[in-house]
Amino acid sequence: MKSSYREALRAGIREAMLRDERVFLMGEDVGSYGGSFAVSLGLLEEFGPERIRDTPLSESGFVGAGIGAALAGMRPIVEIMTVNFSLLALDQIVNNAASLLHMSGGQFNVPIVIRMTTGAGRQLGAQHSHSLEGWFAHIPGLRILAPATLADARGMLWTALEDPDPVLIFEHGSLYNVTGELDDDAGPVDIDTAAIRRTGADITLITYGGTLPAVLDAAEQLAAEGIDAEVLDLRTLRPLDEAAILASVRRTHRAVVVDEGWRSGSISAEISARITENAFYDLDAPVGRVCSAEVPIPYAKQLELAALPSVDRIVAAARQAVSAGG
Amino acid sequence: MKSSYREALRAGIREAMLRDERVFLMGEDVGSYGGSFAVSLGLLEEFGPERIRDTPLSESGFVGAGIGAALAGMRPIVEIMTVNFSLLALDQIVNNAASLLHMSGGQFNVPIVIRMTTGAGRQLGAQHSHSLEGWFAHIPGLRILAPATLADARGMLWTALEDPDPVLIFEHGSLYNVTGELDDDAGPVDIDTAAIRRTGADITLITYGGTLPAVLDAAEQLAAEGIDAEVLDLRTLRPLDEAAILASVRRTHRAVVVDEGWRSGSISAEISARITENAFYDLDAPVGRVCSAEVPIPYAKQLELAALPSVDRIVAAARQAVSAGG
Amino acid sequence: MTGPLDPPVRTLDPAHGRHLLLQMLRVRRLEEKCVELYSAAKIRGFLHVYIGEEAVAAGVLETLAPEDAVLATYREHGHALLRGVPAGAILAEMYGHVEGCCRGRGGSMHLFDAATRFYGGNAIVAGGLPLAVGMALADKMSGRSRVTVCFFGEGAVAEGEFHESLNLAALWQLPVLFCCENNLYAMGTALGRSESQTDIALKAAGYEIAAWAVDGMDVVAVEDAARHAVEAVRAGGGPHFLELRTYRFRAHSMFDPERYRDKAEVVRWLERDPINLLRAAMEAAGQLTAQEWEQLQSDADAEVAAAVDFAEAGTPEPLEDLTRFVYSERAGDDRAGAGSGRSGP
Amino acid sequence: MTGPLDPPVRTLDPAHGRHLLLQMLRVRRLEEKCVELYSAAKIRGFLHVYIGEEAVAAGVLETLAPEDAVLATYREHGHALLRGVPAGAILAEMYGHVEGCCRGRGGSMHLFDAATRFYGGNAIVAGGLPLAVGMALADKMSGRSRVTVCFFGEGAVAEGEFHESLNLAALWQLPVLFCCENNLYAMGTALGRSESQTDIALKAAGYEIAAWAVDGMDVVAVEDAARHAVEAVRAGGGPHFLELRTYRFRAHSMFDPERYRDKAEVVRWLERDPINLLRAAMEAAGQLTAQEWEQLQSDADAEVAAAVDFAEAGTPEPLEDLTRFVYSERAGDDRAGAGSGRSGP
Ligand SMILES: Cc1ncc(C[n+]2csc(CCOP(=O)(O)OP(=O)(O)O)c2C)c(N)n1
Ligand SMILES: Cc1ncc(C[n+]2csc(CCOP(=O)(O)OP(=O)(O)O)c2C)c(N)n1
Ligand SMILES: [Mg+2]
Ligand SMILES: [Mg+2]
Repeated sequence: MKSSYREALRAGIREAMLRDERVFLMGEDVGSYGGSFAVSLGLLEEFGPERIRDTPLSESGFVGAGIGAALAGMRPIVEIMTVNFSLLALDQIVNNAASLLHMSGGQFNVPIVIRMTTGAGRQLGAQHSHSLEGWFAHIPGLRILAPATLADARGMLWTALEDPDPVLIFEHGSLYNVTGELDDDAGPVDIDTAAIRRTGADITLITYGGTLPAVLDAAEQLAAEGIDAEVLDLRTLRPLDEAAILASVRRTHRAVVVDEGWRSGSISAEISARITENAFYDLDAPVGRVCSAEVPIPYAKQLELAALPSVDRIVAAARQAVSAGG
Repeated sequence: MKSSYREALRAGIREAMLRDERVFLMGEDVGSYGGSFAVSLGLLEEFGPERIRDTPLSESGFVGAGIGAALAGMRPIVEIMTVNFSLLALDQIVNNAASLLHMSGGQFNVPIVIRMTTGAGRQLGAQHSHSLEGWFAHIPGLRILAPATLADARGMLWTALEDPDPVLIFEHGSLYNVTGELDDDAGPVDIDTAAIRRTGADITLITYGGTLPAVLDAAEQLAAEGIDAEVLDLRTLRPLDEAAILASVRRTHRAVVVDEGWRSGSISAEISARITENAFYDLDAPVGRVCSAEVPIPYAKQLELAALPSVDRIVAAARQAVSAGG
Repeated sequence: MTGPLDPPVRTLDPAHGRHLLLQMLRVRRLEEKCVELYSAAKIRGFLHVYIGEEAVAAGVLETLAPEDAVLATYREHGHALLRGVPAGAILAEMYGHVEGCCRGRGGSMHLFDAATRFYGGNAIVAGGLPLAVGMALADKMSGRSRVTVCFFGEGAVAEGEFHESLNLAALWQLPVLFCCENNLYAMGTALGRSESQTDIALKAAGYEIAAWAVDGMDVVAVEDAARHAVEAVRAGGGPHFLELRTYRFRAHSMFDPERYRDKAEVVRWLERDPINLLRAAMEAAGQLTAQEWEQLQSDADAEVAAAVDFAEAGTPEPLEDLTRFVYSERAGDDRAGAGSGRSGP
Repeated sequence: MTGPLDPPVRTLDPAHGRHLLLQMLRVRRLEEKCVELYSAAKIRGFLHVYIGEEAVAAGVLETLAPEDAVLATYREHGHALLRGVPAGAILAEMYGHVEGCCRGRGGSMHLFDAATRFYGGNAIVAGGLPLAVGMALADKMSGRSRVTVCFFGEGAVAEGEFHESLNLAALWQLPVLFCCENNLYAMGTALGRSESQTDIALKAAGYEIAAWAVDGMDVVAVEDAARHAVEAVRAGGGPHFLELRTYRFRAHSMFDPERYRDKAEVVRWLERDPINLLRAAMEAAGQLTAQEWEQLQSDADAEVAAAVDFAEAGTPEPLEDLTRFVYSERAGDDRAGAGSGRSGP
């Protein structure tokens, strides 16, 4: 069936609500507004205001309340409108959600799912264009997901809800309107493994979420130049599927990591470091990175585009890796 | 003269207060309590409650107020008691302090200095043992300092206050009681460059802040084994002194990065990635990392020690790098 | 709750009345143009217009001196304009042009202007309140008798930063005026679904801050209340708080299908259009001729038209300058440009 | 501010009086032992004792049912003990032993116990309030008539999380009881230097929450007020708030030189020692013999002594288990241990 990314997400939420009465959705404007990005449109009518729960503007309060509800047996899906506002809830996420199980010696796990929109590219300016999922991936105790495809948008939620620990799902704002075919029986998917979206022999392009489309385009363009790129979609940023990364790089001997975070301290750095640590002698060239420029994302279109990873920059980095060294 | 790290910090604050009447210190219990770690002890008596300003428990509020005061011409030093509570102020730090200059097209810079205690090692448990300075170093617009020596504790503050942009200073809790000799004329120091704390030819050990003492001990131990280690103290985590890092590694051909952050997504990953990107063909072994175990830091002594970088782990990593490869 | 002690002075000087009318019209026309330009894809990103709420900014900003400071939200075009930022610089900013008041880096939600002490433009709800507190603290510590005015929506009241800011301002008796633009909705969330206590002025009074509610559709009432409050703040009377009861006539932003409110409710509020109210009152009092009204309108139209021309003629910032203004440019830097990298005056 | 409608019942059943006395003594002795053990370096990290404030936890916890939930701060040994966590498990936790209630991972500031629904132990000021709101939300959504009780200091009142939590609880009429332990200081910061409005109960009432202030040194008054509040909450009366006026007799933590308060002030408050107050009242009423008092003391001493023995005999967790409990152990895991990784009942 034909579906948009947005509809796929909605179908995932709907299914979860139907399957398990402990599940509810809570966040700013998820209800009568229909969701700021219309993901939850229609769900209020179907499930009512108790389970599709509009909250006041108080990110720390309602994220913390979600954690509390999870502690007390519910399975909350908390929507933070965008990652930009998650900074207001970080104390609850880091000091409570991620820490309670360990601090309590294994007694209190926190089965919460927190969804948020991430990313730039829509001329929203510095305060509305953060890509912080790689940053969140630094925190032990959290699981970080980044669905890049319709099937993942549809299927990751239920698996996340079944996870006994806190899961954060980052939905890139530029994906909501992407449409395509979704299997009629699409359902839960695993959240443990990376996926090869294109096989290739010459170089591994590693990415996730909002940059997957550009990386696939770049791979096409490289193919036209005779460079056969493998595209690995990480899907989960914490824990990383290190085995999949290393297996691919050991085949191709070259890698470029692409992500929309600011370069310094990005998840790309972690991936580069891990590859070097574990596959140094398999590498024919240093691992490349294509990330965002280290600026608060500007509003002006040409500046914003110049700040973000582009097909051209990905192609150039891949070319350089292939031409370098052995 | 003999000084503790704590006294050196206090001398720096005192000097700044005397030099520039726009400078004031603000934070929880900096005044009548004498500072939670006694850094500001005695300053209330000397400068009065306007300039040594106790705040209520409201991290977002008073950090934001510091940013506002900086915008309006003051030179505030804001103390966040510990890095753990800075999570409550992240919105102000990231979305305002780090972004205002760029968003305003260069009109409004934010000359604030934010100091905080960081680090583990004192059995304070998960919520009081974060090491997040490397994480903060991901944010463009911020400058991140980590004084590891008495001279830096004494001298970085004034230079930071002269910087037109927001500067965060991370003081490792285990350093406050360290004592040693401080030059009588110790004063402002540069905050742009890394410092070689020990020269060596066989390997570069890269670190900063609270782990510098352990790295120096490790270097001594390695020397006894015939391994001549260079110790590079980063001093500033953003922007990184990449030139100093690369210059040393190009001499020694091997490197191990040591920091107390959780390994995945640590600043060590960034340093490893940069070395690989820029000095791949100079390396005789993959860059090693010694970081904290990826757990919320436990209270129990033996578990906490096992979680943190230790002299033994540093020595082992250095040995491995030296024995590996060419 | 403290209110003005004297009854508001309702005798309006006709020239001043026409001035207020013009101020509101200038905002209205600029906002209408923004909507048009958004539809024409000249403006991008998120766009939030102030149509219906003009009396609030017009009334309050009327009472400020040049040395005062103003902070607002992402719905701040009107505040910027009435504070004195040229309409051309505002529109050029939304075009993303270097002639914009932030060289195109800020966009609709982030207008800033050092010359008029307009400190934004903040797209984080309640994010400007702590800044305002700090600016007022700086003024107090420096012994200056300036006022800092901070605008925000009633949705911000639920945020922790609201609470922390009001407490700090009251505790330290800072010269700040909080202006809550209560337009009854935060996106789709009605006030009664976001606050257990919906009387916002009462809530503010709970911090021991002088606070009162004002008809935000009556520009004269707003100006009176603001003048009273600003004078008190300037005289060292500590923080003050105005709840300005208003309504937005348009959607929250250009993406809002307005499912959450009745058409009928909107229609009822349209009857209290602040421009129409003042116009009708002045006409009834014989203070506004048809010709004067025409003139006001054409003045406003002309300003907006000129602003569009200015914005259209603007230029994009070259890509080499992308990384400017992440850090301040130092004395030695050989880069040209508006950014002096100096704060405050 | 709403208060109990009926005058508190002051006729005390002697057996119940002795029980309350014992409860307070148990906490007092445990805390005294903690201080001693800290000096002997058996306990490390930060240690905050509850000496002087015992009537608060004793009075409130008396009124709860097993299915209720309790959250507290880093000053929570007494709450844990009176909620039913064995003293041995508490002390073993502070020794960092695997027999501790959190296997030694939590320490003094992070006591947790699933069996008694004791949800910590939170070292972030105000960090527990949103959790309490969420737990109450879960109860309400599930149609359970449980009460969630959340303790916190008056210092927490200035935090944004306090504001957001009270608003959510009131807006959604959740079954939560907020207990503010107003001991007049947040570390070295006196209430008057942290709050523009120092009447905390009034502040809470501003959220449309039933709130009243209670003498926190009078355990009977605390119990009466708490019983009234807990019953109202359980009956669906929405959130309630108690401000418990108390004082800490000791320093904030083991590192506090107490520069910020007068010895004389402390002495004045020592005269209102909650244990002495109840003891004197009961003795005056002929409800407590010298022998009974001796017995209570020796019971408390014996419990603590046994707890010390238990803790001393404990064992450190092996290093291989360092990374356990970062994520839950799944069914297939072959690891043994207390952590079931299951939440709630
Ligand atoms: C902290 C934060 N949370 C959420 C948002 C998304 N958001 C933007 S405007 C808005 C509604 C704000 O309502 P109000 O404060 O009443 O101002 P109004 O738009 O009515 O002028 C929301 C939820 C945001 N910008 N910041
Ligand atoms: C968010 C946060 N900021 C600062 C601290 C440091 N701190 C620990 S206890 C405390 C004082 C709290 O006072 P209060 O809430 O009155 O509780 P009390 O200690 O008096 O019981 C402070 C400032 C903290 N733990 N959390
Ligand atoms: Mg509103
Ligand atoms: Mg207190």
